[in-house]
Amino acid sequence: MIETLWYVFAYFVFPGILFASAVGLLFMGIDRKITGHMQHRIGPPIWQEFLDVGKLFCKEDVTPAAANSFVFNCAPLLSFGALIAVVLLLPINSAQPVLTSVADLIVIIYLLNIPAVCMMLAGYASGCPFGTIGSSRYVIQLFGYELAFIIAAFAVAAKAGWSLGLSSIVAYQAQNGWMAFQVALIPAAIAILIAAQGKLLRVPFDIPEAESEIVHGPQTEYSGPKLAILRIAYDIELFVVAAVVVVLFFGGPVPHTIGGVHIPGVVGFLIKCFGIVVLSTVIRNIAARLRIDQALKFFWTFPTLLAAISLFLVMVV
Amino acid sequence: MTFILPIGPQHPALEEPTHFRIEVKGEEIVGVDLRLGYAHRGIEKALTERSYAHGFYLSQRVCGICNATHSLAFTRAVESVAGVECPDRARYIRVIDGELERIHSHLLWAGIAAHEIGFTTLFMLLWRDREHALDMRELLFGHRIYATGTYLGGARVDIEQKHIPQLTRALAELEKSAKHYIDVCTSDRTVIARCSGVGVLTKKDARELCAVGPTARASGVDFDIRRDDPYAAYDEIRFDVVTERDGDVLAKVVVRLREILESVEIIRQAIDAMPKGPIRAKFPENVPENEAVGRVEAPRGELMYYVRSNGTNKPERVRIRTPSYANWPSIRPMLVGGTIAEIPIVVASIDPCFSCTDRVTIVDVKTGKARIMTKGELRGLQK
Amino acid sequence: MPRMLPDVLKNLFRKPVTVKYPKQRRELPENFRGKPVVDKEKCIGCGLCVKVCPDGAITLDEKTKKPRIWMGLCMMCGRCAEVCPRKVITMSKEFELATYNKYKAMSE
Amino acid sequence: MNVNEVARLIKRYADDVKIVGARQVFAATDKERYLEALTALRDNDLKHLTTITGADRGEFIEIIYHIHCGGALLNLKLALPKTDLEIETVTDIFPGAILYERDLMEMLGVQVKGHPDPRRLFLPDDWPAGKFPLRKEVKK
Repeated sequence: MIETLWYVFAYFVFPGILFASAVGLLFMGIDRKITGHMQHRIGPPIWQEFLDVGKLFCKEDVTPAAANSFVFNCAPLLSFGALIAVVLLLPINSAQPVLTSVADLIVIIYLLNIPAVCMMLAGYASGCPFGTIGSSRYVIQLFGYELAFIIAAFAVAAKAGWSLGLSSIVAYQAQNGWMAFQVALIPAAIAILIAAQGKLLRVPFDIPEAESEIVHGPQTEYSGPKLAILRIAYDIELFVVAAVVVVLFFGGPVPHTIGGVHIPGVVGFLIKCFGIVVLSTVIRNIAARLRIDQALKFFWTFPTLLAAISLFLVMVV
Repeated sequence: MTFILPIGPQHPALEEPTHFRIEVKGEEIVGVDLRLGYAHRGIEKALTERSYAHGFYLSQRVCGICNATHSLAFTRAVESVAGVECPDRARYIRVIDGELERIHSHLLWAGIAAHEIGFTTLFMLLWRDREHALDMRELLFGHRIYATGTYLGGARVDIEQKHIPQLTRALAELEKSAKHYIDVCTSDRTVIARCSGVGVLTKKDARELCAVGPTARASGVDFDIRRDDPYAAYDEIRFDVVTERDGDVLAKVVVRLREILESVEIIRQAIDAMPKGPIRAKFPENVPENEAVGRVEAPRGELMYYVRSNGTNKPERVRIRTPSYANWPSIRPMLVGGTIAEIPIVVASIDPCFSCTDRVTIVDVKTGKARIMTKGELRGLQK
Repeated sequence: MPRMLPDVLKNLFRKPVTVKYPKQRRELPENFRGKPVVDKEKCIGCGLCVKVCPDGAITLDEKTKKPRIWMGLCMMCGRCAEVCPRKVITMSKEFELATYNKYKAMSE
Repeated sequence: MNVNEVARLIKRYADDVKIVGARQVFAATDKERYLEALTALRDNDLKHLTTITGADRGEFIEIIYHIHCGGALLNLKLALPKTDLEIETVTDIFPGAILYERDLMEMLGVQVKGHPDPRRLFLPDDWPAGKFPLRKEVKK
């Protein structure tokens, strides 16, 4: 009985829905505030995301007539659920994630693709031309960044003694230092950061949601509560992708004791995730949006090559 | 299989309503068809029912951004019809008014272009620097946009000596930021990736399709009314016409930013060489039977007013040909061959000002049926 | 790519140029043309302003022969203030003219 | 080209050539000679047609071709009696005239023969066919 209660608590409160969405919304709020200051303006307050999502929940729930209502309605929920599952698989508090399975790295990579697939389905199901074009661009971009992301992840797994379990990766890093500092894995770290920028649809690669060409891409027809769920899902994805990068490359949740005070692993983990988000914000503010063909060409040459080099170095050396 | 992609009349990329029907094969553009007329207000007809003094204000409202140039063109045509000579000091005030407007119009366009290619930071910073020019217009002429630098027979507001230091400081600020943005746009790899080689207008096309303004100058056509047909005080001011060669969107950005540097230089010379003296000559109530053409270099290109008077205080016929109207035919060679992603930036690259081009009355969006409102009904709505 | 990096990082530590509008306000230059204000006593009822207003926004009150400016039509061009012999109409600094009833927006 | 050269060039094809101000030439021509005049101008590398103005002068409709010639502006006037409003298209000589001729057709009812796509330009689709807004008799 206690076991199930613990899972219910873990799913709904601690690393689950409440914690993840709160942290995600907060990160996005800070990201918007930093973007504001970088553009020499005041920018919205940090809790702006909570206000936006709250407002959207009060709006009327509309499904366009031309849309295929079943797919259109359940796409946001599906992506939200998938992201919460990923949060449970990640070792956030201690080296031991809530749900453990043998090869959870592969499960995570698969689960992280579900929101992308849901967005594509939503775009096609919304029945508006902008949605269709947005989704087709999303498919193309997915092939672009996924390659680099997976190769970099496997390079890390190979380095940590061919184990696909995150807890063993974290344990490996606890002994001999962060993965990012291993000489062989520096190219992979750069590759995964660029791939993360593509996965999160941040500016150099926000082609599926190019507001000046196709309004909001797949999300054009969404409004009210459904859009709120999509927004929360996106913010959680921001936190989750940063968390995956931290777990793979920057040591994951390591409890420290500074000056006698025992700091739980979560705090260190969140700070490192926040660092990745800030880095992504800086990239977002100094680049223009690429065209879809340029983005694909860029993804398949630069980051994939880097990831392949580090994989080769790890395998051979 | 080609399918028609409707862009507009309501679309975030277009700041004003127009409608493109773009024939698309996959992502590649095959055909372009254009439907104007959504913001047409029948101004040419309305101008013939107003006296010159009241018509002056209507000519200011043809375009939301370049209104000093519109009123200057109208004034130039009406003054040559009435045979009125505007005093020297007023000619310099008109130059300052026109050039300040060119600066804020180019910065506004550069910001929109940056937004089209998704570079939000550059958009925000460009519009931050545009405030210097707008503040100066507010300081010198009263309003940020609807300035009173020109009026029939001269200028309405004189430039006091105590504003000059503030003006020179703002000009230095504008010059520094214009230089900085030229350097950014020509060296930032993502901007170059999105702008160079996109929407190319060859010099032959530009000359044949009678393109005007920065759109033509970016393709190497050396055509500028301020030098070819000098008005106000441009004959006493030294400046050179900025041209580029390769005619793509990047060239159009650089041409406009370099023109800002020229404008800053022109204003400095105008301030120094401004003579003392009266700023307005008497404008007669009724104008004798005559016809004349007033041409001015608007921020977007050559702007022409043709005025014919018939002895009364109302013009008999006014023809307005705005620069965007001349640049519309050259959209087709620029767009065909490109991809969907390029449409907004290429359309924005000729800096279209739809309310300039259209002058038709309101389309009733609710019923979708176009209804022509007579002026009486319009007035009724306002009361 | 990082051509804008110095720009962006410098902005982080500079004071933002934007102002929290309703709370703080920008100071307006002195020949700013806001809402025209009519000073009733000095008016001699000559009606010049009615003739010169491009929009026909000014009407003379029947009984008192004093000008009334309807802000629904006025575009604050400042011609009336310029042409008035007794300087009765002056352009104030007020530009926030939002009202619930457009027909009551009279500037007496 | 300065004003006098333009005046001398156009004299062959038009009469009543007068120079107004420092940089403008007004010239009146008729239906037979206006095409050769425009071709001659284009052959002298004057490719920029600023615009085509149409004005309803009561008993006849006056069409003015404004052509930018370097340092001067030539206004070539063409008077058309209201009975036969038929003119030849100039898009083969000045391709930029496409939109101006459509504007002319819909605002004044002048028929331009041989125009590539004579559709409406500004007026809404259900504008009554016979009514031309810039004609004198259309008051409001």
